[in-house]
Amino acid sequence: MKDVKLTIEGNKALTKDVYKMTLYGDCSDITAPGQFVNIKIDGLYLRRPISVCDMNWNELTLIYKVVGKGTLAMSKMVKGMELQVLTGLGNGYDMADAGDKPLLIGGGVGVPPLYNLARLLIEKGVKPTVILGFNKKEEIFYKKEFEKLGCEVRVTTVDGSEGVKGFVTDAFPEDYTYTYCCGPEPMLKAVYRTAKTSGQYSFEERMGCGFGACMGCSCKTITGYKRICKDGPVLRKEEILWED
Amino acid sequence: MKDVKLTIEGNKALTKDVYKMTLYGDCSDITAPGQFVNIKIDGLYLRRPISVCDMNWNELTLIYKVVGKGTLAMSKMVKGMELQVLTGLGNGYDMADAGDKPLLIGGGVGVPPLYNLARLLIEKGVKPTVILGFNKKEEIFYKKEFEKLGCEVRVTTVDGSEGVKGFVTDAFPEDYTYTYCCGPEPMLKAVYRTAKTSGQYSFEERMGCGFGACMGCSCKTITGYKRICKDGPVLRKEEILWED
Amino acid sequence: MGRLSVNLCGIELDNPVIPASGTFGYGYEFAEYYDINCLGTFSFKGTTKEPHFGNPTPRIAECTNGLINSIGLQNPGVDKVISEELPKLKKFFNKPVMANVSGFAVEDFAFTCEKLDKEEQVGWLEVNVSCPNVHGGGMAFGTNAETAASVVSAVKKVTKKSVIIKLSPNVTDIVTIAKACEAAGADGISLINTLLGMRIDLKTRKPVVANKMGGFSGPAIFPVAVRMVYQVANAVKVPVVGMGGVSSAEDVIEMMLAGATAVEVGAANLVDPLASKKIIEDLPKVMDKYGIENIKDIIGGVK
Amino acid sequence: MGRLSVNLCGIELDNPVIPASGTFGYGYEFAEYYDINCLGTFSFKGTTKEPHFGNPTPRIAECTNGLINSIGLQNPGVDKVISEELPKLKKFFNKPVMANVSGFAVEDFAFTCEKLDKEEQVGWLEVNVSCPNVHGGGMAFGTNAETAASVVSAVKKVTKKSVIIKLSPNVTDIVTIAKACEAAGADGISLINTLLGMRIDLKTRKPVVANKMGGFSGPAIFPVAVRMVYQVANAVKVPVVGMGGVSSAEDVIEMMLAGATAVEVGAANLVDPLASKKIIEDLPKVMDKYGIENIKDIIGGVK
Ligand SMILES: Cc1cc2nc3c(=O)[nH]c(=O)nc-3n(C[C@H](O)[C@H](O)[C@H](O)COP(=O)(O)OP(=O)(O)OC[C@H]3O[C@@H](n4cnc5c(N)ncnc54)[C@H](O)[C@@H]3O)c2cc1C
Ligand SMILES: Cc1cc2nc3c(=O)[nH]c(=O)nc-3n(C[C@H](O)[C@H](O)[C@H](O)COP(=O)(O)OP(=O)(O)OC[C@H]3O[C@@H](n4cnc5c(N)ncnc54)[C@H](O)[C@@H]3O)c2cc1C
Ligand SMILES: Cc1cc2nc3c(=O)[nH]c(=O)nc-3n(C[C@H](O)[C@H](O)[C@H](O)COP(=O)(O)O)c2cc1C
Ligand SMILES: Cc1cc2nc3c(=O)[nH]c(=O)nc-3n(C[C@H](O)[C@H](O)[C@H](O)COP(=O)(O)O)c2cc1C
Ligand code: FES
Ligand code: FES
Repeated sequence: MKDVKLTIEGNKALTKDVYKMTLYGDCSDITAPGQFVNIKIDGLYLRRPISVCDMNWNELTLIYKVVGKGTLAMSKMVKGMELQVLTGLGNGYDMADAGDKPLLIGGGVGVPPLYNLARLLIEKGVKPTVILGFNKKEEIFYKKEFEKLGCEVRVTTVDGSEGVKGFVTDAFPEDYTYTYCCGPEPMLKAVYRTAKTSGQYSFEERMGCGFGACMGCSCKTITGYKRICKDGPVLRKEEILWED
Repeated sequence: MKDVKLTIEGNKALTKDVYKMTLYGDCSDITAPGQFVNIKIDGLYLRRPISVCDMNWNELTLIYKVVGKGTLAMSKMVKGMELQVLTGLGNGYDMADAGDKPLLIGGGVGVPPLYNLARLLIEKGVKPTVILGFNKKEEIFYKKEFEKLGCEVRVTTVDGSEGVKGFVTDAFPEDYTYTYCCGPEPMLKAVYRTAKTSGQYSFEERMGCGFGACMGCSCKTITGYKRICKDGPVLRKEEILWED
Repeated sequence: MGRLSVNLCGIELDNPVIPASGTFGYGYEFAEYYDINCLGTFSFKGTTKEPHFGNPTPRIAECTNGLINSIGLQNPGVDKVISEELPKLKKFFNKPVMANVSGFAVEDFAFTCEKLDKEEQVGWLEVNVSCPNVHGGGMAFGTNAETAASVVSAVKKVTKKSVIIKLSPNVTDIVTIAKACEAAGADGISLINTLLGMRIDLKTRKPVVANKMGGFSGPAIFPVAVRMVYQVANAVKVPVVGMGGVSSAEDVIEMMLAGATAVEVGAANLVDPLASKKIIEDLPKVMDKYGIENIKDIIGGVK
Repeated sequence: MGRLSVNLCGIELDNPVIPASGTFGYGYEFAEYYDINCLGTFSFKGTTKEPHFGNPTPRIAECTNGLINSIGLQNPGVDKVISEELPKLKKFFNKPVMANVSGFAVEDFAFTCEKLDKEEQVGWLEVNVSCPNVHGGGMAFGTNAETAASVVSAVKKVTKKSVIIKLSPNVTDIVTIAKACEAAGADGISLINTLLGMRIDLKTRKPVVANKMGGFSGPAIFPVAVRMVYQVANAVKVPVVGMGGVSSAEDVIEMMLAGATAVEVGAANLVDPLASKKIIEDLPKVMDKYGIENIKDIIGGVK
């Protein structure tokens, strides 16, 4: 964990309400794909957690959806502005379990953290299959970017306007060695039930601190209480306890 | 009263902690010298009242001393930034009573509003005598500006480092027809006691609204309760009631 | 009846937005500035039996997202309000107004309300029991269920107008007090008045307001206000008027979801004289955003 | 003894800055980040007789200049705190620590305090009576003078350590409660705990925190905290530990002028993990600015 000032290099819309922001500065504390950062936004009290979409030396890429005051403020920021960012939060995905045909499944703004994971897996010589789930064609982003990495990419849309009609679980391949997953909780649950392999699932929770101090983000797991921000956001399939 | 966006044209230090800010925009509601404006500053709840130092068409000049959070924030603002400003507040000085030899007396940051008054008096063909009181030489500002207008300017400093040593009351001329006065309350009181003529005195009080709605700035006068922000800040000598 | 209209104790309001007592004078400072007939109504400055100058100055302190005031009920007294303020008001405000009433003894409240009862333009009496009770040792009337209820009973005897009792938030158990007032006949409950607060000037080491402590309000107190509105609205059957930090159309909707039938806007008027007007203008588009057809449908709609 | 040192119930603190319970865990998250021996001390997470998971999530809501939390006293229980947390703590914190204790019945408090009394590293017991009293109908212990005092008496019987009672601000009369606790033997009073608050999500129309209401803290509550510290410090002889919204060295000085002997920093640690450290580092220059030679000289120094 490090609290750093990062400078905005770019900030542009990928879809109607999903933006990509690139930031420059000290990212040295980001050590695993699937970690997140926590961003101080002027006029708001709590920081806003956003997953690392990609990180290359001193360049950080975030993809965020405008849903409220904080992300709206972010969408209006321009190149050159500085942001106070807590970096290197959370455990992130463990790539050791991937096997040679891992399946990466992202839904909506759960897609971004899988990009960094996919890129690092490919650098290790592992070629993942990626399923990207959206509601409709207009909401799709980062398909090409995953393709460029060399992944096999399957897109699902709920309305069938592009790719497979339905949910991510409708596009599962026959063969895969492991599942890495990030998206809304109903999607995580569907994948949990469908997946034939073990896997790692990234969760979201409202956060007070983002670094383990406040117990704001606690959840029950089979192996005891965990803080999503510090012991997660990635949980192993074996420890997940669905509450409802 | 009008709530307008004004653009900063300039902002520079006149002394160690006194700044001059010029703003551009709609100043049409400023109708008398001695009125003030109320400035919204990001991150602070209440607006900050500052007297009009000068106003020319669409250009407003303010002079302010850095004493706390708000004025500190103002001192850091730069050309091109916009400020939300309530303009045209307070009654201002009535020039009808000036006579042909009015005496204008300002102390510290009570000096600024007298500049606009002096300029307008001179435009009317009346040449005021101006006494500017400061603690010491380094704190003096706007002496030259008053001289340029064509006023007779007398400076007093408490430590005698420039001009007359002492208080503004030590520099009173023999002859004057009326007194206009702005400064800290002890100075106003001293002038009140020394002046041989009637006059108008500008007061300060902590303000909630600045436009007469909250009763935050009330004071007792001989003619009843007055709100410094709306019925003042200028009170006539005859109505002033010193509370202690 | 528009999509913004609500019914407050039998009187239809064009919209639920009501500038709060003490932040809107008797209306003219704002009427100089915009046509205040756009308001639901407004609550005028707390009026007492006798004229009051109020507390010594300074009376105002800046706080993070709020202010402290210790005005101390400055007002010209009920007789002058009736002879001077209300006739002036009639010229530029053609809706029923809410008369905010204060007092230092139960009889004061009754005296003032009885006089205001005869004024046609007064739609509601908003009875503020947050002021210190001189007969009760200085604690405010509003901090004790029995004394608050006794004010309601006394006032109800002398007026046919709706009596809305305005409660102080500086209490352990707001629900018991609200219920006692309802039982005593209150036609509505308004809350919250200011939280008791204090600031100290580091340079002078003196409290910023001359009276040491004062009433703290503004956006900072909004979560406390929402909570109390929710608690009271769930405990009484009479309408609740919610306030405390409301500064936007979103805040109005949140207060109404919590249970408010109408919403007062206080401190926001002081820092932006157009605040109440802007909130009213913003309401329809914010309602569209959250799928609200008629604003009255969301009263108490929190799930 | 430096110019920042203060004495809290007989123990010298290098400086008056104490991270508040619930915002500093058991210290390691911060110890990973800076040497926490720079602190006066810190108050660890509220500890109870049994382990508790706390309330359902979401437990956090954003507010204007503050947050609402409804953690619900998640903690591993006093036995694990003693067997696991304190031994870990010893490795990176070499000062006496403040043990924050909660309970749902008077015996719970005594049970937990008796166990912690034997722990050498515990310097003070900070007994938090803001949690609902299961035997007293659910109202918090801290909202009633007798029950608060009964907790103090019960705890004093089982410990030789200094007992600092932590009061809830959600009361009509904090002074009476503080005095009752002092009379029952409290060695210090700490305040304020969180204000009860609520936020509603306009999209889902549900309360933002699953538990509906929660504790509101942060800079927004500072004026209420200063007021209560002032009131209590003027009414009791034991030291007062002030907190509520403190986020800067200036805030620490204002709290101490109001009467606090030491000052806790809560929510600020969550949004800036370095907050407490920065405040300590800023103190000397802010003291210089306001002409304060030794910080202990300004305790209760408001004029
Ligand atoms: C570990 C983690 C990683 C995330 N990564 C991404 C990402 O890569 N891209 C992206 O678009 N979003 C991501 N989110 C969700 C993102 O944090 C929220 O959408 C964002 O905080 C909303 O802030 P707001 O001010 O716009 O909304 P508001 O509704 O105004 O926020 C109010 C409060 O609720 C919290 N909040 C709102 N929605 C969520 C949510 N879904 N999860 C957690 N807290 C929430 C905010 O942080 C804030 O405290 C992530 C969340 C977590 C916990
Ligand atoms: C009618 C009027 C005209 C003024 N004209 C000028 C001017 O031309 N130049 C100038 O330098 N100053 C002027 N002042 C004083 C100026 O308003 C304060 O110095 C300024 O508000 C301080 O704000 P701050 O945030 O820097 O200080 P802080 O101490 O942080 O302010 C805290 C609060 O106290 C109020 N406050 C602080 N000092 C004063 C004061 N002396 N009078 C009234 N309120 C105060 C602030 O407005 C704010 O609400 C005027 C004041 C009034 C009432
Ligand atoms: C300057 C000022 C004066 C007030 N005077 C009164 C009053 O006379 N009577 C009353 O019932 N409430 C009075 N109040 C309280 C407000 O009506 C309102 O209850 C409170 O400020 C909370 O709302 P807000 O946060 O929107 O300001 C006053 C508030 C302020 C700020
Ligand atoms: C997330 C969180 C958890 C808290 N947990 C406790 C607790 O366990 N015991 C306690 O006495 N106070 C607890 N508090 C209250 C704080 O210690 C403090 O009294 C309060 O937050 C006011 O200070 P602040 O405004 O600086 O946050 C908690 C506060 C927060 C924000
Ligand atoms: S958000 Fe504070 S512990 Fe996770
Ligand atoms: S500051 Fe509000 S009436 Fe003068």
